[in-house]
Amino acid sequence: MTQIRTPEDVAREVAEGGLATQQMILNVGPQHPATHGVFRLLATIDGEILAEAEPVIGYMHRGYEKLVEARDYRQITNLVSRMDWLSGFNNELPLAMALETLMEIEVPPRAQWLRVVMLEMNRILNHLMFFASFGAELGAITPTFYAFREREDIQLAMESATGGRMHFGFMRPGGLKEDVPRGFIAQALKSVRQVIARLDQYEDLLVGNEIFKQRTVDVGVLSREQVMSYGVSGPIARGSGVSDDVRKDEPYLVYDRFDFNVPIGHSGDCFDRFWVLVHEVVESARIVEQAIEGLPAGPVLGKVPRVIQAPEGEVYVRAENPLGELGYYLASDGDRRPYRLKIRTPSFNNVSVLPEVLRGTFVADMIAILGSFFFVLGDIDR
Amino acid sequence: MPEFIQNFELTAWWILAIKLIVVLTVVPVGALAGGYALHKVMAHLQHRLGPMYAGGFHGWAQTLADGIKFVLKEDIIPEKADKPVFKYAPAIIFIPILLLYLVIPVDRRLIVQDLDVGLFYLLAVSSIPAIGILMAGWSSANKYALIGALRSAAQLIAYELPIVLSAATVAMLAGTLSVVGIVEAQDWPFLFWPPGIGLIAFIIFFAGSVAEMNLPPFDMPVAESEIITGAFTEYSGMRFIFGYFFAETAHMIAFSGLAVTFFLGGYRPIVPWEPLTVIPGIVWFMLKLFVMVFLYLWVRPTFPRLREDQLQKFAWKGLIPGSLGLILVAGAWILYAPEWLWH
Amino acid sequence: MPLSYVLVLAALLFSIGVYGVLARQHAVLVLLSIELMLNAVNINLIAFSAWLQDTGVPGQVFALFIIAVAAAEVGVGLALVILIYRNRRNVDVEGLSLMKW
Amino acid sequence: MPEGYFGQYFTIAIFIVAGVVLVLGTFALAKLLSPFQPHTEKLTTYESGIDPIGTGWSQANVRYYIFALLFVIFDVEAIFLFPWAVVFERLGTQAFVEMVIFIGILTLALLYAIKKKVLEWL
Amino acid sequence: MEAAWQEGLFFVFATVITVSAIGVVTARNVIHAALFLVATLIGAACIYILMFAEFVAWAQVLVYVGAIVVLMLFGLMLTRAPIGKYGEYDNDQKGLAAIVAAAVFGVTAWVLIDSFEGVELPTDRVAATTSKDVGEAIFSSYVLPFELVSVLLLAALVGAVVIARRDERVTSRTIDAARREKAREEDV
Repeated sequence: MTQIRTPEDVAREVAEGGLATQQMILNVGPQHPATHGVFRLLATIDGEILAEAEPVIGYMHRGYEKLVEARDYRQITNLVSRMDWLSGFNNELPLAMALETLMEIEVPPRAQWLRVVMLEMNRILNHLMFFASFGAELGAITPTFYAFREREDIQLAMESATGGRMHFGFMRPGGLKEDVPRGFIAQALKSVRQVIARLDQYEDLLVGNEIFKQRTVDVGVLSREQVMSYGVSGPIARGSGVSDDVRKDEPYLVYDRFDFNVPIGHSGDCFDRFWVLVHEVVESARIVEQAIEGLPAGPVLGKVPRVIQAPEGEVYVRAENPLGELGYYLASDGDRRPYRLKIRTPSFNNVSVLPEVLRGTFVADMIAILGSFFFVLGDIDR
Repeated sequence: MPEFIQNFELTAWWILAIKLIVVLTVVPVGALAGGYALHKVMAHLQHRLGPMYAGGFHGWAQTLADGIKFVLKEDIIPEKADKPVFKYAPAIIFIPILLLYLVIPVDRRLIVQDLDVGLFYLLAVSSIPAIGILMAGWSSANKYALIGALRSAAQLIAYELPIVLSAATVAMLAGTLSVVGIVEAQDWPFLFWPPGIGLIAFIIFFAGSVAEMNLPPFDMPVAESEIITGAFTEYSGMRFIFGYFFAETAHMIAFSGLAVTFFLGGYRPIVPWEPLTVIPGIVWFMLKLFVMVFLYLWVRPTFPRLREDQLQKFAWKGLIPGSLGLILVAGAWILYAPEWLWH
Repeated sequence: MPLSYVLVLAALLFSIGVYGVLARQHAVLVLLSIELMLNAVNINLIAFSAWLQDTGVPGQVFALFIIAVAAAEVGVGLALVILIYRNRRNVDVEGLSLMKW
Repeated sequence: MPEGYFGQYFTIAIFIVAGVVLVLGTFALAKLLSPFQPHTEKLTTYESGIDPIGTGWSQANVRYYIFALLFVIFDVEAIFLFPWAVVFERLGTQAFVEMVIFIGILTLALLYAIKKKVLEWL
Repeated sequence: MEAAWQEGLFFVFATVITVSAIGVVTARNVIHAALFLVATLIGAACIYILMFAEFVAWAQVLVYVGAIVVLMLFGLMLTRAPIGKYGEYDNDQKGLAAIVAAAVFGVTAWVLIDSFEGVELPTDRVAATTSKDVGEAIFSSYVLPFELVSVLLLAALVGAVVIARRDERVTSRTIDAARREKAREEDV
């Protein structure tokens, strides 16, 4: 792996004449429209071509793994919800699952099914967001508004149940905070069916657009080997033809009861990554439909002690976050707080492969590649 | 009636003054209206409403309010910038665009100045903003601005050629470079006769002008997701408005007017029927102008942008050889097509 | 207006160009000065064309040809400058003594 | 006010002056109305919120030069194309053949550039 | 009346041309020099319009200002302009050059004034030379030079492409040259 140079190193190299071919050092980010936050690429460009690009991260580091050591588990649930701000519910789940494993709590079936509904709706929200931003980065502004139109309906449904629009805080070890209100089912069903019905529009607007294809096909190819060696996961890995989905490989909750496909790309270019993303939206919508149809009755919270206090022991739980595999390694010494909580976030690994993909591409391609590497800054820096 | 109105004589000086007032009002107001149309058309194409509050009725005063805001903005000139060049680059971009309006005939007699070399004048004047953009990008001493300026200038020159060559086709068909002469020489159905030639020239002109104005899919000089605002990254306040927003919308309206004049029969009625010829030419011109402006606005939210090399490839391997071929085809048609096909 | 006014202007422009060619070190600036000289020639041609208007417009046609020649000259000249810059990292015409190198 | 040929250009000159006055007047108006509070931070060069490395006046890419050169060549063609466009109908086949040769030779230039791949980027 | 107009305007443009031409040869910044050249060229175009050559004037704007200057600016951005904002671009023979230039000016001006004494330019023309006149002159009398122009342009392009094309060997040699130069600087 290439060593990350600090700006001072680069400045020294320039001063020493190491870059005598007149390459230019360009900072893309931390305050740049295409980097979704404070992500920085230290790009060495020659005219319009990127000789090298080093991601520089850490501008948003908040020290989650340390913060959680001073908080009890209920607080942590709300804290990790803010880690990847686009998929709060998905972040809360593995933590609850870890606690349930350690404390041996039985989760009632209704809670499990409702969790799936929420998780997949959250996944749709997340994917639509990247659909919007990818279009915007390639200069197509209209997809943004289409995607936000759909997001709004789904968000309204989720808000009616949880009271939150981004950070739901609805998950509890042992189930959910409370049952969904009347009307939620109908609203959720309507919003996801709408997404399925309108997918044709998206296909027409972007996926089928000739200019879009020219900008993305064979651009930023990520090979299977790179996926494997960098631990890339999620839609990016699947775009490269790596069939890797925790929901299928190691079904948790009740994912084994649903009929859904995992879309797989084959060439690993920006187009395939995007194609996988768009098609996952449909699959998630199908899961939501099935889960709502088969929703059992009953309580939504299992038998949970008044004070959540994990017994001594350790557990690693992983789940399929919208962006890839999210894992929590929880070590407990029997206290109300975790002794150590190691978080394996998908975006961190996914971004680490960027220098390999970006080398020798156009500046314009760099933006397409950044857009197709679906990452959330909070998720990288934690 | 007051005496001074009765005694008013329309001397050449008065005509000039009126022309001056009209153009100097039409260009900024047109740019503001174009900006408003841009907001609204784009919003409705994207299932939105667009501005709704400023001024009350459908947010009609939105761009005006924006303009006032920009007048009140601080004019920041970066410390490292080359100050004189930085300051006046927007003027070099905007004034040539203003000059484009002078030779567009709104009606048979309503033209600021008909020139014998009107078409040539238009092309010459519209080639000047490239220098202004290079000035803006270079003087900012900013990497994004420099990349943007180089992209922009390379794009302007690459797409200037298709426009020039398709305009040459128009000049051949009309047999004159005078703009009024070109309108008069067009026969119904303007765009579609001689078959193919007019239409292809129009398409080439349209594609070229979309690129000249930096509209998507050719907007990489100002691609905000790549290089912020390109050459205008460091600009703020009024200089930004003149170099970028005003220039863009004024350019769009001017090129719409040129397209109407060159290809769509200008101020002449769309069909030469008796009742339609009564309607004044200015009405026809404005109608056609609105159609053209809408076309430009329609392109904008529809496409993603191309890449720099794809753009150059499209110009040099597609549009330019195509328009060169078109010139030869048009020449052969004019010289050798049988007489009865012509009229 | 006397013809000699225009001719003197052209002569002045030409000699400014001569000064530039002799006094400048930067190769592109030398090219710019050559442009000044070519323009002086063009002004002369146009002036004579205006004077001898009864004999047609050869002066103007020649001016167009000069513009074309200037374009070619600048194109090749700048290409040379770029090549020299690439190989030597500067474009001082003073240092151009490749044969002696 | 002059008439005829000079009158035409007098009008255009007036409009150039008016354009300059319009632009500079607006700049002056903006200067009157807008605040002026310079600050070192505000006057730094923007580079995504990081202090720029090296200078902003960096070297351009040589490809742009070839594009500009091609443009110059075809622009020169254009100045001969327009006089031709207005007279070739009267001069007939002879002028047409002349232009066919001219365009043909310049197309060779374009073909050469395409063949030498100077229009490609990578 | 007309003549006075013409003469007055001529002096205005002549001043613009002279001042900006001096700017071209004295500017301390290469881009500024190129921009001064733009002013000179536009001033010259105005003179052409004054001399009834409107077609040539606009051709000057189209080709010189719109294309050649852009090419020059690209060329400058490819070479020294980026590295330093201001630099010393004059050599040490400035004084000598000024003397030579003054001598050239003195001799030519004297010869010109002497030979064209009393020749008045016409000022009463109703119309300028039209594009038709120019076209007929080129395509009936000057066909050969016209075709040669295309050959010249072709040759220029071929030459420029051969010279300026990106070539890996040149690039690596460039690095070597830079190293050599650096070493030379260190020796000094």
